[in-house]
Amino acid sequence: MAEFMSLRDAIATHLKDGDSVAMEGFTHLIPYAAGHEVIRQGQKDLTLIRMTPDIIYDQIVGMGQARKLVFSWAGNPGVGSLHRIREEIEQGRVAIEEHSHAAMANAFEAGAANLPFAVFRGYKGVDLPKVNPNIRSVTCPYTGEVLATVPAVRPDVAIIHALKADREGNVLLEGIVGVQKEAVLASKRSVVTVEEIVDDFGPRNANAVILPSWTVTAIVKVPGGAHPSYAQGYYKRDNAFYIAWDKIARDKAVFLKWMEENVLAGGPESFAAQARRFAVAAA
Amino acid sequence: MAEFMSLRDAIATHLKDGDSVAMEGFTHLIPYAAGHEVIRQGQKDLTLIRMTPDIIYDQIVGMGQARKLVFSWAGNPGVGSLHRIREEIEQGRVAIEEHSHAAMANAFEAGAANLPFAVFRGYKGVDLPKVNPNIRSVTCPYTGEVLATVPAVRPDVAIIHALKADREGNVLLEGIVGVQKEAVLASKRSVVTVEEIVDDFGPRNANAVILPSWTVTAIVKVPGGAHPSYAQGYYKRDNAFYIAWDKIARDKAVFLKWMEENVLAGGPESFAAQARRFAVAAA
Amino acid sequence: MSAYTPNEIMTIAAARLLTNEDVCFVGIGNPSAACNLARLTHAPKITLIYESGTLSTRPTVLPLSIGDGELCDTALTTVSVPEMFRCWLQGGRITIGFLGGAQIDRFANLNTTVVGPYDAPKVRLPGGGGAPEIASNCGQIFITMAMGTRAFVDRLPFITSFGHGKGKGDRAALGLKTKGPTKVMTDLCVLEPDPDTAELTVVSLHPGVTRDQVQAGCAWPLRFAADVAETPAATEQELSVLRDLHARTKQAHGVAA
Amino acid sequence: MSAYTPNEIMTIAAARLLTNEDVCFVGIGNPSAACNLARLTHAPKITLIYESGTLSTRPTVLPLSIGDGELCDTALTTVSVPEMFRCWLQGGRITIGFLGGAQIDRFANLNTTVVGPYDAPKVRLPGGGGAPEIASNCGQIFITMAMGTRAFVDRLPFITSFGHGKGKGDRAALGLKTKGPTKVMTDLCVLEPDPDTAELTVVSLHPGVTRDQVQAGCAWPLRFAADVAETPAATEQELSVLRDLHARTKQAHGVAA
Repeated sequence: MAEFMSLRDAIATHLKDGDSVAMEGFTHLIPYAAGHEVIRQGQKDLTLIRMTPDIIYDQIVGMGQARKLVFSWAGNPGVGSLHRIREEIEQGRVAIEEHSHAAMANAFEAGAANLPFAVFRGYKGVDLPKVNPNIRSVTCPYTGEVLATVPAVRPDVAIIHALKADREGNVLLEGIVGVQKEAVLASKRSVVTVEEIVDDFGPRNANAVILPSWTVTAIVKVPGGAHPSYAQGYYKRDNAFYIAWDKIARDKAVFLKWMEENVLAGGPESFAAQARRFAVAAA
Repeated sequence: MAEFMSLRDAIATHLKDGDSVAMEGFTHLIPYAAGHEVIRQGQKDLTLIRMTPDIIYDQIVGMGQARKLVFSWAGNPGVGSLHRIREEIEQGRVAIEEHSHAAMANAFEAGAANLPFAVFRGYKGVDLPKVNPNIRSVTCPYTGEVLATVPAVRPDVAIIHALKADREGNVLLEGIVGVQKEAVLASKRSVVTVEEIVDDFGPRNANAVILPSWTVTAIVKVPGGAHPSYAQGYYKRDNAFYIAWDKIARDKAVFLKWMEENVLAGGPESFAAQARRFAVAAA
Repeated sequence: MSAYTPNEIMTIAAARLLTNEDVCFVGIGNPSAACNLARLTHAPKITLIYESGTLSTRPTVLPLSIGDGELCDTALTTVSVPEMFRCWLQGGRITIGFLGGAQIDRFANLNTTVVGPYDAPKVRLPGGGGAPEIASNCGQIFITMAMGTRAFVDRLPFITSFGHGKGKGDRAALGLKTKGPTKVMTDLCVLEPDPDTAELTVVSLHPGVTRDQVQAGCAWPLRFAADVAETPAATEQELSVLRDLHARTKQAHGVAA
Repeated sequence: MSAYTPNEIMTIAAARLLTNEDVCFVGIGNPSAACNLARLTHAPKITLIYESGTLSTRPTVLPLSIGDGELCDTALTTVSVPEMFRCWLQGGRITIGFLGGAQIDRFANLNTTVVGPYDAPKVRLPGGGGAPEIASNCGQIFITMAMGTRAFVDRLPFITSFGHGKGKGDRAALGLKTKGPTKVMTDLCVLEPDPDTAELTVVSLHPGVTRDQVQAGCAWPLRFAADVAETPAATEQELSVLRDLHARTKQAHGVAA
């Protein structure tokens, strides 16, 4: 059963030096508050797994906490480079395991399904298999077709942000759900931050995307915890911040000063105020 | 784009002698009205694919329209045998390709995903692989583990019953959704009967189970079209009929008389009245 | 103490094994009755999953089928059947799977496929359904079956789901990490695999049942544990909850109670 | 006739190719602008899909990211990302995929991964994302890229997504049944693979653009079709709809227009 915890305790208890961790959220519901707590606590030698590293991993990589990055698209969406990640890779200070989106999505699903690998029709004619020895193939036992494979992703910890939990610790997702559910099911442990905790989810679609309490390790209430990403029905994406990040991250000194002032000196309570600026009327 | 048609035209246009057809619906939303139309039109030499053949295939097999049955559990749920299917198999008059539920579910998903086969961890130590040459294996290219495979299911036609279509021909499912969506996506053509056609689905969960219009071939409004199965929010399962079927189907002559009176002499309009007896208040 | 039927004590004996921490993959019939009896008595927080996709469901009446609307109406949520078999069953999230069968052998392998040759069946049974992968992917398996020499057979004509194969170690040899069948609840007794050989052994006789009666319901020479216990009798509460459940169920299904 | 920018005519030229029957897998930036321009002008029933899972979406402003809330709010429904890549993209349900890249070669292969050696990059680019499988699984591919000799290069340091390989027949040899890149819309011209060799060939020059200007933006010696057309000029309607869309977008993203 999921345990309700403070953010500090949840991260301190469940994320250790050397762990592999997937902080998922496909543009929507990126767990920034939890990521900042990881930065404050300073866990080291992390293997960071995410389809789209986004600013959250630019920050953690920039702070020197990552040993390895497993990803499929490392840019600032619609803006350009993630300068900290780019510099660390160009300088050879962080190892990478690079895939395509299709491969990563399949790898998370295979992890959730307790399979050792996934099969898909991909990587035809491209160079990534030449540089990533984890891209292999199997032959269809019926047609002889050769298909691409990717090892299942099985992180030590998944960290996601969701809309709501109920008192039993069940977790509700809605909107762009990405691979968050698969990430939690694929991981040994999970920390889920939520916008709110409700007595019960009330009337809902019979097929609502819900993680039952017994699949989640820890739940933390952090209103606004996805800012500058967004939470459908709560607040919008802070696109201006994504654009502004380009300047902040371009220069390492500027980046470090920003992190000092906005993350190291901060706490999860600051997220609610940020999100309030982008609040949307409840549906 | 989906075309709105009469049931007669939809079945006559899209189902031909010798076709493989998946009439899906996992207990819920079984397309009985469409199945009865197939019986009235008398298409022959069909390959009938369904995880749980249920009464609908007991009827079609009993009428001699099937060449082959692909299935994973051929019983009358909670009641006992499907006597027509059982007799036809025991007499060797219908070919079978038998799988487990896990295999069939994976096979439909692989078909929807345009893969030639599916990989899963199954069939360990059991006899089915000895009698079904389509159960094979692949070796994981990372761990060396041997896993079971099943060919993708790619029917000529999928036939399902759903709750609603909108004017554009999008189709909404809710409740126990089984493998219906996968069956439609895996098939070359599809016929979808629905309880009602609405102007638009209105406010809904952002992740509602919807088949877009451009994935569906034909839509037919048949209120009650899933009876004696059920339609969540419309009418309940006619459990008494499932129990009564045991006696009807046990004797071939009784079965044929029942089919003559209730199917061959009937039409899709009779379903609404049946369903009304089990109507539930709208949510 | 009320009188009760052998079928009732079989259900009650199964229900008693379940706890609030269990996540059960529930089949129709006796398993469903046992799981819901546990939920309505000593294990209110038990998690019940039906293969139709309903997660954490709390039916007020027993479903006739594995996919009755009642299961969906009272579920936390309902997932597709491919997801159910991939992520929930194969995903290793189920602690206890319930199985029954037409036939069982001394190593708790089950047959629900065919009697006679597969290609020329004497009796064609419904087939495996979810059973082959329930048997391999759940943490452990509880079997409920009424005894009789046509059910408890010396040799299965067909293995639909794998128990302990030909004895201890066969599961591990196949790479299975799950325990397989750990309990067989019958109408007469409870059996468990012997810790050394994995052969089913009578560990408990239901009240009033003799060893001879049990042996009469089994086609192979049965082993009895060194200390055979007596199954505690059904309590008034167990019986009344179970009978209420069945009465509500019959009414709901439109069958005279 | 209004004056317009090279970028505007590139977007407009791409939009004109789209029809009500198309199902487009839309990337951020120019492809998103082109697809929505088509939807707001001549192709109101075009189906737009973004890889974040939004099916049949109708945004009123352009998304900054592939997963802005606007896309979900205006979608028919939103599926998980594994489902998007398995059943929708790999499922063969997309008629047109849009791609861009940092670099392109004469056979429309694209690089968005790295400049210099992979293990010791001179410039590390974002990587492939969805592109490798978009390139292979969509019915055909439209590419939009501004010209320049650092973008239109003689030889790619890394093939992120496969176009026509080293020429005609290479796709078929890999077992690909899709058409691959059929159009490249640039800020100066439109190119198409030559029917015999698959080498990109200029088929249309944008109004006022010379052959020399186009060649100056390309590092390999460009081929021109026998009949090079002039791209029809942007119409008032196309420009006003496109500019309105960009203005709404900038306002919505909190950026001064």
